[in-house]
Amino acid sequence: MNYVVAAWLSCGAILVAYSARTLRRERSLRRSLAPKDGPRWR
Amino acid sequence: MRYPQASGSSRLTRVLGWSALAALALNTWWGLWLSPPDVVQGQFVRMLYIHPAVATMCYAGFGVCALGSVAWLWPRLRSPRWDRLAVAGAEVGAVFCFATLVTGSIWGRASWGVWWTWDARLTLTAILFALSLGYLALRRSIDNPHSRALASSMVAVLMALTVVVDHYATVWFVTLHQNETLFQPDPTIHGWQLATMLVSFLAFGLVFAWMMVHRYRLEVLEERYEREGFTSALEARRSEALPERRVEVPAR
Amino acid sequence: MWRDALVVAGKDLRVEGRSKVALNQVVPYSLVVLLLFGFAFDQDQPLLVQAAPGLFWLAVLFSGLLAVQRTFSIESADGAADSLRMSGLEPAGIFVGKVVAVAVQLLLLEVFLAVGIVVLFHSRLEGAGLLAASAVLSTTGVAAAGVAYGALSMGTRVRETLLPLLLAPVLAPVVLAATEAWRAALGFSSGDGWRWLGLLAGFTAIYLAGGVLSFGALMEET
Amino acid sequence: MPYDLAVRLRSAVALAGRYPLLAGADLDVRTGEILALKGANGAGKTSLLRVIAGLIPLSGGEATVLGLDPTSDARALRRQVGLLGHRNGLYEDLSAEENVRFAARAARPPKGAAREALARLGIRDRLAELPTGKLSAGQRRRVALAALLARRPLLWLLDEPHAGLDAEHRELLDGLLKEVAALGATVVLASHEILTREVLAHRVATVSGGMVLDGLIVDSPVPDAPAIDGPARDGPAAGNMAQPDLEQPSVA
Repeated sequence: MNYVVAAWLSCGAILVAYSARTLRRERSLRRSLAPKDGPRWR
Repeated sequence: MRYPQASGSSRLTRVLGWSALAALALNTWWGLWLSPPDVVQGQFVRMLYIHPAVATMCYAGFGVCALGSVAWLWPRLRSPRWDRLAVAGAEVGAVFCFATLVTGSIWGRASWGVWWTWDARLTLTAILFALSLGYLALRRSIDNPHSRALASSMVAVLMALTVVVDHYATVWFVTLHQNETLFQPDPTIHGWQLATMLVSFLAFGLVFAWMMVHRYRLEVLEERYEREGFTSALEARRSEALPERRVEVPAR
Repeated sequence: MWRDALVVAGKDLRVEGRSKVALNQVVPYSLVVLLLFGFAFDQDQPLLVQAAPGLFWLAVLFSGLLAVQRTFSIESADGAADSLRMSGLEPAGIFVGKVVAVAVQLLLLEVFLAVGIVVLFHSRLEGAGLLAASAVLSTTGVAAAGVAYGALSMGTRVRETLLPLLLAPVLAPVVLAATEAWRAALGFSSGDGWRWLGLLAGFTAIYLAGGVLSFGALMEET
Repeated sequence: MPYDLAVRLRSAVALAGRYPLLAGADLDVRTGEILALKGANGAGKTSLLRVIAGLIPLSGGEATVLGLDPTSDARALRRQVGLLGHRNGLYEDLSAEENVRFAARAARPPKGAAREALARLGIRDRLAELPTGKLSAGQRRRVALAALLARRPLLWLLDEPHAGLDAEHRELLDGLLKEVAALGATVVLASHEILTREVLAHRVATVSGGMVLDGLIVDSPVPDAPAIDGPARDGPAAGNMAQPDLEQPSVA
């Protein structure tokens, strides 16, 4: 049974890691782009 | 295209994100607890609720990449959108491909007792993964946006064709892998197992879509970041001109 | 286009003939690779004979990578790439010319390697027809894919390590098909070798056509 | 257009990745004219020549060279253009004659054209047989020039052509360029040598900060080109009074 759990966890870990990396990069890019333009971005 | 908010999650991604999580939860609940163990495989049948879905998303990713590249190469259709789609597809595809290999080898270890078997589908996925690493490495090594799009879309199309050749090569080479349990004329699974498997496809499909949207948006931001940098680089370059012979460049 | 191809092939082969890099460095390298395989299998004679075709084609793959990097390094030396772009030669002609030059060098190398496996691994070469046909086809395939991807290194400041990473997975089916064809020819496997030839032909056709269409754009400076 | 312009650039922008090689260059060169470009290293002289030759695509502005657009139909343009860069672009293992014959191959030269071009540059019999790797820098430079001459280009783009040439061959080159210009070819050369610019060139333009400060011909009938300040020196007859050279090292 632990194989099944191992598969589930590993698959989950890979997907979560990648999504976190993408979100972090996206947020950092936004922060570097956003301030210069200030509020009118809304 | 309106400016995305600074917070980074628009209505679309929020809906997609939450529904994906819900479907994953359902899939986990059904897959691990509710559905009965298989009479033959025992508990290992539960792999059925991850591996095929993840593998399908892997091929979907590379399919999107190939289509995006072909669209970008088509003179009339050419637009940065296709290139962004291609890179999103390739990267998300590569992640799912890696997940497929991991879960596949775990399943192999469980049912055949060995981490890696020379089986047609597993080998093809491994080749696909190596190709995608090459593609992504190529994209990182060219900085001119136009030539990067040009070189990578050509390489993507050539790779897609190579995958077709690989398919025949590996299938002839060894035919060990059990064929698709789901798409058989009379599916050998039914009841709970079938239902859970469908849920798994839905769940990972949503995760795939959510990732694609975010990755696509990331590409848009990177382009804007470069354009931002470009205007300041242009001014810096112009300021190098001999100070006393400064010429007002006629604004076109 | 064919005239330009002949000119480029002639130029490449003459440069190779003068500098003798292929003969003095790539051929010995491939023979050493065979020796290393020998050590890896440590005198397990029956296994070596069985594995000889596979090892042969692996050695060809590694040497092919070297030959492709060599054919593009002569272009980047002294900025010859720019004069090639300015020469007004047909890009498709340049591609075919380079493929012919690399293929000829690889075929020459394969003769040495064949002697190598007969001597080192005691394999008996029969079924010459299938052997030769699959050798020519897969060598052209390796050369076509190599030059097509190699063009990237001419256009961009791509580091040398990228080419093997890009090429190795692409050439995997060629190595597989060529090995299987040779095993069938040498009587090791029951399958009919000619089927693998069809696969090789498909692969080579894809990369020849792909290269002809894309070489012009790939060789541009980025 | 009273003047038949061989080269016409309007606010040309060219990029290497994100770095603007050209930041809005305006330039006019008449057919049959010898234009010298002066400017510090990194000002953009080489990039300007490569953009005119169609080797670097334009990212902004517009350009017409010999009536063609160097970005879209670069290949047709290159047949009529000869570019000599900092490096000679020769194959060291091939002999001088083989190099020149290969370079001129596409122009379908008459039989002895290669030998004749080499002789014109002072490379005769035994020297022509030696592999170019064995020749001296000056000799290799002359072989590269011979390769250009054999192709009979309409537009000569030379980057520091006199570098490495001794006095005797300098006059030989100047004579050749004057003769070629008289025959209707156009020559644009980048040179640090003030003497060359004053004696050989009909006109001198300054390249700085990715722009050409006095590239436009003032009386050229371009309606919207504002009057450029600073004396526009042109007309071979008018003695080129030595422009005080402000060769400060620019912030490259």
